[in-house]
Amino acid sequence: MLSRNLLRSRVLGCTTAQQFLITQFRAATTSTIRYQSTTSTTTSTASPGSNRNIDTIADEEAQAWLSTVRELRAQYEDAGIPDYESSQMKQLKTAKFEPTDAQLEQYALLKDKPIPMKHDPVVSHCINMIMKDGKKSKATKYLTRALYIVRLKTREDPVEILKETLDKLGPLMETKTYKTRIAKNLVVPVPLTERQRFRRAFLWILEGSDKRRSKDFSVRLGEEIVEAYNGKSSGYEKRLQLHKSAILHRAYVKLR
Amino acid sequence: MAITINGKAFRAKELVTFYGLTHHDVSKICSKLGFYPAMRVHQLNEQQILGITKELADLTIEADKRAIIRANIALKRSTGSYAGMRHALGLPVRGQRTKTNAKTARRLNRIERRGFATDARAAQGVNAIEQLNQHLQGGVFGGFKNFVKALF
Amino acid sequence: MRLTQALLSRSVWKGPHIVPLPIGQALKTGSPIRTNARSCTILPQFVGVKFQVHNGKEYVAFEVTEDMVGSKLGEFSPTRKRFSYTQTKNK
Amino acid sequence: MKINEIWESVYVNDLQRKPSLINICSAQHSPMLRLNTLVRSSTRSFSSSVSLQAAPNTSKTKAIAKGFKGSATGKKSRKTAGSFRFFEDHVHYAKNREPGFELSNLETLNPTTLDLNKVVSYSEQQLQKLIQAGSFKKDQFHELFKTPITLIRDETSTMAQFVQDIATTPSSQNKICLIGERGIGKSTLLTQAQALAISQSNTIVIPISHALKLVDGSNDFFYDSKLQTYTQPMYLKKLLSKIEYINKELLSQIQLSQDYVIEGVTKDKAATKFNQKHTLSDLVQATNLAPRQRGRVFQILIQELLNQDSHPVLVTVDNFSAITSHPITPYRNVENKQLYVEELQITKTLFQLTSNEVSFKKGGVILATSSDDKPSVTLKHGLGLIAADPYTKESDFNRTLASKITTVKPITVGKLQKECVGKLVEKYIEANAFNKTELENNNHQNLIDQKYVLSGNGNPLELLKSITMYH
Repeated sequence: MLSRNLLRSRVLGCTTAQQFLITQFRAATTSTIRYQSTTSTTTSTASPGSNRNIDTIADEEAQAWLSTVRELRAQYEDAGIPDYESSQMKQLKTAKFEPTDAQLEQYALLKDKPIPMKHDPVVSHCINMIMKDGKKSKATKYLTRALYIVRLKTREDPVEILKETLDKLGPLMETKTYKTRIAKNLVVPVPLTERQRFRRAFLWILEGSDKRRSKDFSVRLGEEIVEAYNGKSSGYEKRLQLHKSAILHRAYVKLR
Repeated sequence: MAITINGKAFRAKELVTFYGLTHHDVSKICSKLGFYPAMRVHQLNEQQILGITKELADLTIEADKRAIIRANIALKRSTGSYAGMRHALGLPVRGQRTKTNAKTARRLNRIERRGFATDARAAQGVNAIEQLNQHLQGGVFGGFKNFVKALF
Repeated sequence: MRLTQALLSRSVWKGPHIVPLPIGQALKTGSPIRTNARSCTILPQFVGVKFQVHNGKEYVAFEVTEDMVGSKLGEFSPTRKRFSYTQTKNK
Repeated sequence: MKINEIWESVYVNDLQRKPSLINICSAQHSPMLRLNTLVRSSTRSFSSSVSLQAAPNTSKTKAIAKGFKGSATGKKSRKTAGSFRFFEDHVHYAKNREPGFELSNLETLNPTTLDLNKVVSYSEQQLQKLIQAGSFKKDQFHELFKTPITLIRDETSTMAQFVQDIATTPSSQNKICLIGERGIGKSTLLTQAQALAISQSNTIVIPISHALKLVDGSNDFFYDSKLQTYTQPMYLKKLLSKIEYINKELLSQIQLSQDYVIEGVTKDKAATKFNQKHTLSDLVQATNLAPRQRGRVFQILIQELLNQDSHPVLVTVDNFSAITSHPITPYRNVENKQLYVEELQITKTLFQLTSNEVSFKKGGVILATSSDDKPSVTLKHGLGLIAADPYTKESDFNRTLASKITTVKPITVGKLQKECVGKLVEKYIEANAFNKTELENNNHQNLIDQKYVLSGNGNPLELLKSITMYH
């Protein structure tokens, strides 16, 4: 009863220190501390309505709360701001990774081995040629499905077949036009690297696949690869054209 | 029906839609005649087509619907209201901007409003049922009926 | 008129927008009602009454007919004039 | 007849099963070829009341099938070449591939010798019936082999035990539902159960291979006022023909318990009478019945099977989750209200079985879920896997349906052991399904370890994808 009177007198007195305690008290009793609350707790404690709340709380409970609050305050004042320059903190900052023996052993074992490639280089080249707008996984799906169709049609390793087809279809020479400043342009046959040959061949295959009937690109592509493997693609004519024109201009070949 | 096309049962862009026929109307007709959702136009028999024409006969579509809309606009004009005036001027009725755009209003808003014609004959006021029959017996329908795809 | 248009524009529970106007008097005397209340809904009682409704500049006069019931007074008093180009300013 | 001609005629004749053609196929070509014939035939055919009344098929049907753009005058112009199918269908179609590899020394699936972790094939008899039942699905990579292979795993023995149980106990005690992640082998286990039941030689199998087809509005329907339900003649035609094909001998052993009169649909078609001298086989095979009477035939069939106790009956439903996920179907009644699944005859019968409203004197029900369907609380709560949340939306949780499957026992299909993966990998190597580089760069154990990881620690579908779809 005494404490309650004490509280009441404090509330009515409304000194700043007392107000703080009461504020803490109220915040704790509502179990949520509203730091950001716009309805300020100090004003509500000062209002006469708040006395009713305090009346309903038992004496011991109020004492317990008050003492805890005092303790917490004292603790906070003693401890101050945490010291980030302490030795423990420094240790954490400067800690270095020390590999174990087993890890070192494994490292030695795998040191000289290259990281395995995700796809065969030719396959990934083809994937990149199919790719539009950077959608690589979609392009990959198209090609793998097409290769599955090739597998079913030939019952052999489709990657091998793809390589063989590209090799068969890819042109050996290409003609390039150089501008001479005199009347005539110079058409020079140039040999192609393997990658260049594969690129031209695969683009022809893509072109041919567009003329097929299925709405599913992977089906069109798969069928076209099989056709090209069997020597029926329209790309062979284009290859022949390139070769013919190269032979026609063979006089201009730069041998050095 | 169906022929409407955007409706559930038969989907065929090229076929006629009837002026004033809503998706809900189509759904109701299909349900009433017991068509299943994935049914296709070429599966309809003579009897079912008759059923559709009968249902359509009870609805206000095409010329009737157009007449109603024209009457409404004429009424607004005759009372001298703002909406009627805007129709007469060929300008938007409901407060849209006129500095730019307003193309739809310029095309459509007039006292004798045409309404969207489904095809030339519809614009000439050919009776809806006649039109349906024409489509079902050869003509446009014959050409397309095999290419009508199921909804799924 | 499509019913929905009148209904959709305003909550049904509110009822029509009613502005106190001297209808009875106007009906008796036949004198026009001069008002600025453009948003007043035309009620069946208004039929036959002459109104002069403000359009921002002047009062436009019209007589309410049966077809007008349900629309607003302002609908019959246009606020804008069609732009017409004139060669000289002095015309 | 050349193969191509057979294909065309099968396809063009509205994909209907023609016994003569089937015989030609089975006599001359591999079982996989037949598989495709029959799978094609399990697609929708316009053979119902509706299509019978519809305009006769002209040669234009052929034009569609072959992808021609025909005009009304019949002039055809071919613009493009090649298959017109999508990937899954293209791969599934025998014309588009060379015959698969035949694995040597494979034993057949036999209930008496079920060695764990062993790859087996189906016997000739099982295969024919399973193909007809539509048990082999499109995305199961069966096209790698000449005939489908399957792995005996832990759950197979559960299935074998189940098939044994149905021979003695009523179906109200034997109801299971296979659940598990995508590609884990639920449908395959269902197929194994069917195969085991078929080899039991007196079990009648009623296979519903794509439950989605029942509720997605792809089949015709009408209200049968005698049966008080909506029946689906087109679907029933396929289902009855499947039942007839799989259980031909068994059905002819069961005589009708009473007389039935099935009315003709029109005046000129007289009513068909069945008496006690007739067997169920006569009923199912009756060709002179109108399509509108199929609902009645199905009802009599189920009724007779419920009454008899000489033959156990196994009902299998694949993609059962389609039904629980779509309890409100796109079908609409005359008032334009959507139909509830229990208003449809076949689904109604299914739920009567699962809720113990009716029960075969000997028999069982196997349901298999599909991970393609929208996940619904209905199924999981019905099987007692999750507690009901009162705030679940009506569209996700149908309490009535859930209460009808509470007595069904869920069986979770788990991932494969590494050992099983090893066994499968061996078979795929044998079938030349691997890339050469992959085989050259890895030793045997290494390969198995890799594939085990890539398959998500033992998911069969992922395993197959990691082998065939990875270059």
